[in-house]
Amino acid sequence: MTRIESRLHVPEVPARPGEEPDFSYVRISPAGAVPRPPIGVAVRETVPLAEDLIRVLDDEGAAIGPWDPKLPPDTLRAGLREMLLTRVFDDRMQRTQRQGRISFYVRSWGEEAVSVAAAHALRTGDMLFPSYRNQGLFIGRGTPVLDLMCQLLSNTRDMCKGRQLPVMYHDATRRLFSISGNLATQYPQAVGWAMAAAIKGEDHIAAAWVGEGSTAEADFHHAMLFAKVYRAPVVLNVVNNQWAISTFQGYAGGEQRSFAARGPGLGLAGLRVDGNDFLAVYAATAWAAERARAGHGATLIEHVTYRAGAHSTSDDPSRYRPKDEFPAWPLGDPVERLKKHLIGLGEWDDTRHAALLAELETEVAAAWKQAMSFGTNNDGARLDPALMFDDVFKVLPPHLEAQRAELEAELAAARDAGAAT
Amino acid sequence: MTRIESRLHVPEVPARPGEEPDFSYVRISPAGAVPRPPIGVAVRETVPLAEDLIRVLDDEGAAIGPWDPKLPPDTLRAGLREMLLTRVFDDRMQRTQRQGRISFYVRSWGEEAVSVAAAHALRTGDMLFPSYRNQGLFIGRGTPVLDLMCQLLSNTRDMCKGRQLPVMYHDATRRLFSISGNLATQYPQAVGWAMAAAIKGEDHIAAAWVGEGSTAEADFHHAMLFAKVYRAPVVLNVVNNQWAISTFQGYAGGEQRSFAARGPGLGLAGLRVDGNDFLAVYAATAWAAERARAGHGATLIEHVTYRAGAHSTSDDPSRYRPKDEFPAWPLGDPVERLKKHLIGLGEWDDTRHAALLAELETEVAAAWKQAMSFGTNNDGARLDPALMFDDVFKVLPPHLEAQRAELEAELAAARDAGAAT
Amino acid sequence: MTAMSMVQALNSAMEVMLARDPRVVILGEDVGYFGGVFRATEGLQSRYGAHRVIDTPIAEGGIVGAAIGMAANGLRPVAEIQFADYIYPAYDQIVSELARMRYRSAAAFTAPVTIRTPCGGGIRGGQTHSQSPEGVFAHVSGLKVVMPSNPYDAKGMLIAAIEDDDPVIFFEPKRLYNGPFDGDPHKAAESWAGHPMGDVPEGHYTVPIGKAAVVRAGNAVTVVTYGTMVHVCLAAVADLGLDAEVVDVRSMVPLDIDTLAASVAKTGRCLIAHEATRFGGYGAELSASLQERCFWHLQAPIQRVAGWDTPYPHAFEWEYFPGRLRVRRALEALMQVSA
Amino acid sequence: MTAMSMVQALNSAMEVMLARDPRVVILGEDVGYFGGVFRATEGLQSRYGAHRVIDTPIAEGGIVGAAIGMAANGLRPVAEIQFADYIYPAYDQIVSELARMRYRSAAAFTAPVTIRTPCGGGIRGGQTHSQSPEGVFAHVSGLKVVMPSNPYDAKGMLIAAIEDDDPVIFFEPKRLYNGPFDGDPHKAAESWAGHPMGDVPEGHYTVPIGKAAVVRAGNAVTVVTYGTMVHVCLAAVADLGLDAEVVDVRSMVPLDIDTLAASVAKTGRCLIAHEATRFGGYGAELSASLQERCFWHLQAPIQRVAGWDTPYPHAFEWEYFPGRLRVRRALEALMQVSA
Ligand SMILES: Cc1ncc(C[n+]2csc(CCOP(=O)(O)OP(=O)(O)O)c2C)c(N)n1
Ligand SMILES: Cc1ncc(C[n+]2csc(CCOP(=O)(O)OP(=O)(O)O)c2C)c(N)n1
Ligand SMILES: [Mg+2]
Ligand SMILES: [Mg+2]
Repeated sequence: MTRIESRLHVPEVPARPGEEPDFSYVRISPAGAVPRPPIGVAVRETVPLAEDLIRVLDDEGAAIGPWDPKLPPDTLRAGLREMLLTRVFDDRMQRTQRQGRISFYVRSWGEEAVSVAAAHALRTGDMLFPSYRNQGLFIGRGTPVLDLMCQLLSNTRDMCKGRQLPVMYHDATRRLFSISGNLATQYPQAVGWAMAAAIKGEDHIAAAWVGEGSTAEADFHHAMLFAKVYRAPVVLNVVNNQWAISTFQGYAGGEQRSFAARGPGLGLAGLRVDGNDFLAVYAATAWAAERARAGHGATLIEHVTYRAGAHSTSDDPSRYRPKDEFPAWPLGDPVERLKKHLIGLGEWDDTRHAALLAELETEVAAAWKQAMSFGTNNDGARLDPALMFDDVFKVLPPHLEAQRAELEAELAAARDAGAAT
Repeated sequence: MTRIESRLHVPEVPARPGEEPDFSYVRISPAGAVPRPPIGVAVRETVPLAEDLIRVLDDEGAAIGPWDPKLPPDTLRAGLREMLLTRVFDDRMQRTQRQGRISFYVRSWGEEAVSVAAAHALRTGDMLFPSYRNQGLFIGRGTPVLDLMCQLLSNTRDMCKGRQLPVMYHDATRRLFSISGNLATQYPQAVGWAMAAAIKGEDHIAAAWVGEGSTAEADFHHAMLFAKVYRAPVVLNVVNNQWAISTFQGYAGGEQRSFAARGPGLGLAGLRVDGNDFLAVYAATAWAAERARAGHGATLIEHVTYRAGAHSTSDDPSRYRPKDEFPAWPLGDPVERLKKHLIGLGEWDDTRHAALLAELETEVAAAWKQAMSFGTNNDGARLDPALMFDDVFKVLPPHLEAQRAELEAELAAARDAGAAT
Repeated sequence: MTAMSMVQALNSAMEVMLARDPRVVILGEDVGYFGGVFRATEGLQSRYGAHRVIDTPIAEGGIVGAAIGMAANGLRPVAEIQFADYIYPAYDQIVSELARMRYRSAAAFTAPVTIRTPCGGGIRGGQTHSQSPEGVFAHVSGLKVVMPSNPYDAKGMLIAAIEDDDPVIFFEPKRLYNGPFDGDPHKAAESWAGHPMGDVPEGHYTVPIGKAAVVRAGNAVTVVTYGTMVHVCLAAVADLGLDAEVVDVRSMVPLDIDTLAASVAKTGRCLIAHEATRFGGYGAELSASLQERCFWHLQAPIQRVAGWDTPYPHAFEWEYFPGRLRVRRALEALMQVSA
Repeated sequence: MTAMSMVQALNSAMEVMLARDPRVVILGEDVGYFGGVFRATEGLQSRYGAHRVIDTPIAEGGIVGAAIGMAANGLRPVAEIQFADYIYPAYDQIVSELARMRYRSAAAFTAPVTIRTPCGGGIRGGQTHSQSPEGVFAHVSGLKVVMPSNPYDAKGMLIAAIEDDDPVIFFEPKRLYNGPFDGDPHKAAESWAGHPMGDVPEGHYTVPIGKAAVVRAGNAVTVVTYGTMVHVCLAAVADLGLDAEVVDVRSMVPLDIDTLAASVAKTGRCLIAHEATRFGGYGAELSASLQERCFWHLQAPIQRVAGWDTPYPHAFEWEYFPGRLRVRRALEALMQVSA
């Protein structure tokens, strides 16, 4: 064993398997404590907002302070429903993956508010550039879970025609951009989309999401910079769920520095938000969207949250972090917090909640059954493999035509031989 | 002509050809006004230092305030000599390019202090990663101008064996890294070098330079981030000379935001320095170097200066900015300012200055004559073209051996035919 | 028809498209007020405004990333990468995103971006201003890759590229910007004026992407080439007085293999010439494809002439460049072989 | 000798080198505490410390940039890029810097970096976890590019790569990590245990870079291949009962063309097989080079079998993958041709 005398600093991970969860590093402001400046405020003035934590819901579930968006109960109930639907959908899809029905899945457990609240705070004309953990944006915008399931199954109704890994959805009609497997690439694309909106004189804005780990990529920097230079109407979201697969947020530069602070550092407004507080996420997103739409430029919003589950179905977090950290997470569960708030308002109760849950489970189960009827990757109806040659280009060029013919001959031979290898 | 209704913000350039120079956008602090914190200060405390402008020399040439490095007169005279040598060398090489002796040249006119002062402030064991406009680092570390000239000529004594464009020097013995034609690539390399020093337990540090325009590249972001995460012992310098070829610094994100502010934004110390003030550059570099060496991490230093000449011999700045902006540049000429300071100290006078200038001109002329005696790219002795195959790999693999033989046959045929095309 | 240099022809193509189609925007380093380091966008910003001819930060990855987003929002961005040697920071956005946007979204989103970039040597640019990286794009499914060799094609192909609904990587052999170049660096520089392909219509026209051009008919041997090497090969063929057919590939992807194969089937001999390094270069694909198609017609092995497998060295530019002599020697050797 | 999977063999190679040479450091995403998403670095951090087995930010360009600097400062970095599909953000640092550091500085500075990265399909990874981008590296002068096909070679070649004074791009066909794969996804997964190449020495040894391996001797036809396709081709040859010679290229650069050409000259027929897309792929170079060398021996055109020229589609993985049937059909066609 060759250890050498090293002076290299290595970020500290708060707790490893077998140790007690330790979230003392998370800087938390009391609910209602952070001021809400006007949307046209100078970037410099947002420096404290990028360090403190914008929170609306207090421990009792009351909404307090200047960031309270004062949403009507119907909107709150819709948000609760969509967060819960996201969770029910996630749980179900996770199980189907375990059963081998789909090849891969990514849950957003514990982070539902980040997506669902944003979907409500943005306008339908605004273009969203999600990461793979923003299924809540699709659900919040009304993409049927059936459509998502068909994509997961790569079946005959798959919006991606079988070409993408599960969860790499898109929904052009609802203005949700195609998700990429390559981290952070959507970030400068969102800025370009927003620049185009400005060039065309439209007042749609763009919004994009990346995980805190992905902020290390070049695309994060390019997006921030182009947004700054052209004052692009875009909202740039960093979902700081503390982990990037096995790597703690300190390895993305989070030690003693918020991610939101990079906004003002480069000349964008910055907000650090309690990502498990539906109202805070809504309010911060609405503020940033209004700011962008009014021509004051982009905002970098850090959503502080926690990845309650595994990174994906290929991951086992018990190898690198204590089991059951989530209950110790100081910002709680976004679903429970909004539920408590609604109950406090007298707009909700446990019975209705149980009924909603049951209804959503039925809805998801029914959708799943229907999705399976369009085929799975293992059995049932299948997309024509020759589809694999479409959309490489708009028009099939001769070499792909030839290859498609070759494939068809090969498949015919396989059918003849009775084996496709 | 199709103009469209656009809401896109486009950075404003202060003055275009035919207009009056306008440097009102440059925020300038009085000399001596900025405090000098201890080297171990928290990153947050450097936020104002990244916005204000660290200056030591006042308008009368006196050194004032906490950043005065109190250098002995010999050091100041050495600095003056090297800045002047850099300028004389630059002017001469520019002329030789005009005469067709070399294919390309880049002057550092007006920015000499940035490099020369840093060369003095860093230790000889520290590794420097220059950009193509840091010839002052080579001169400050004692690389003979003869060596630089031989590189410019791609002649038989060329350190690069004819492979690099002029000005892409290196000097391994003096710890000056190989200059790249690709902007900013040296930045993460410097951080890696510094990480290695830390891993090995050595106390050498690294320092790197890029232009403000180059901060847009991914490598800038990667370097800052890796430096932050591992607290790498490195000094990262941004030379803000206001221009990147034809593009004003606003297009690199400089509108209403310093480049130094990106340091604290990401978690590095940041300093904004009068780049034409030899003493300020020295002091800031020494502070950052000490900070790095003591294990407190990296610093981003922005050197505010002005590119007095063309971008390179391929450029004509009169197409995009007013002629003669340099006299209007509020931070003056680094050579004149240090000269005035030395004269004020009673350590220098105009006669000695004139003599020094004459001496340097003779030295450069003599070196040039000698350099030419080793061949030029047009005539005289030449490197063996077969050298082009060396160093692609350490050992020549068979396919390159075969190609070398082919080239040799081709050259023989050309000699036979009397023409090499 | 007007006499135009290749730079002027490219400028004219962009001007025509800016005027015709409000969706067209130009972006890149120094392309706006200054008009580009090679002057390809000269005058366009003053005529079409700083919102359609946009100076950008020095971030090739950002330029392409933003262009993809613009295209997804209905614009037709024409991005300039100042030198092909500097396209690599954008490689991920090009390969992972631009090339596959239509595919991965089953055409729900597309990115009709044109990326213009000057390539090739011969201007004393050394290893970082001389590269020909077409090979590392031609291998990527989903990109069209083209390289014109003269002003007429340059304008027509650039308009076709901008109008194309797929992304196009548009390589411009910079040594040809101001005149044809037959490989002799010692001669006075030629101009496009007077060259038949330097006669260019002022208005809109296209040269279709996906079509090679037989630039010289012949029967003894086929020379398959593109870019600057078209002119070098024509000169070498003339030097030798050879009855060669010279084919300008023009479009690397899609490749007009039929035209190439027909010629090789006819002549029975084939030399492939490009400036890029040889190993694993685009010439390898040409050789492999033609061999597959024309094997039974070949009277000699297909040969390649290319840049050596080294970086492009500043001092040895003309020993590196696959010049007339190298082409001549290869042709002579090829003609001597008898089946 | 111990039975090792390919992942274990790679782990063992790194362990051997960490123990032998204090200059060796490992860096990459999730490689440290966790031991890598494919477990290739498992246990190394706990044994050699967090300063030698380093978790990094998710920035492939930063990883390679930093590794170059470390190498310039005397270390021997082994960087892991989590999937070859994610190597493109590092393309500029690899192509412009790593490949040319020795050259441009006339050996004053060198960058002996090894970049390990899992490539290839067959694990239901879709278009972003299945790519084989060796072709876009093999074309770049100054890089060594290798791909082992079994545990023994993997360990020996990885040690050779780390000890090499030049940069090496080390592709690992991830479908082979845990067992050989003959192209039949419906069979139960095989293990390396019992396979002759799964028998691996515990200690230090090298398999030299630049040498191909004849993995099956024969006289009727030469199959030139590498990576996962070695096993698929062996199975296809066995299916057909063909007297084929199968050559595992192993080292794309430098290429052991002599071994390949000797085989093709002997058999007179050649099939090239790889998983990467066909157009402009590494197979084109193999075809072109072998045709140049062996033209007079060829009894039929050299043929290529490869991935189709599309992204790697999730749902059609096995229709995309150049499986046993595709290889068999190509071999049958090739054997039917008579000169
Ligand atoms: C360019 C690139 N590099 C690496 C990966 C592999 N990868 C997939 S997800 C992931 C972690 C991302 O973490 P974070 O950004 O924090 O998002 P989260 O998963 O926490 O939502 C990594 C490294 C990738 N998909 N793309
Ligand atoms: C990756 C890359 N992109 C573009 C260029 C072309 N280029 C050379 S210098 C330059 C301007 C750099 O400006 P700045 O960083 O401010 O440095 P300065 O010239 O002012 O010292 C550009 C765009 C390059 N060399 N490398
Ligand atoms: Mg995360
Ligand atoms: Mg500059």
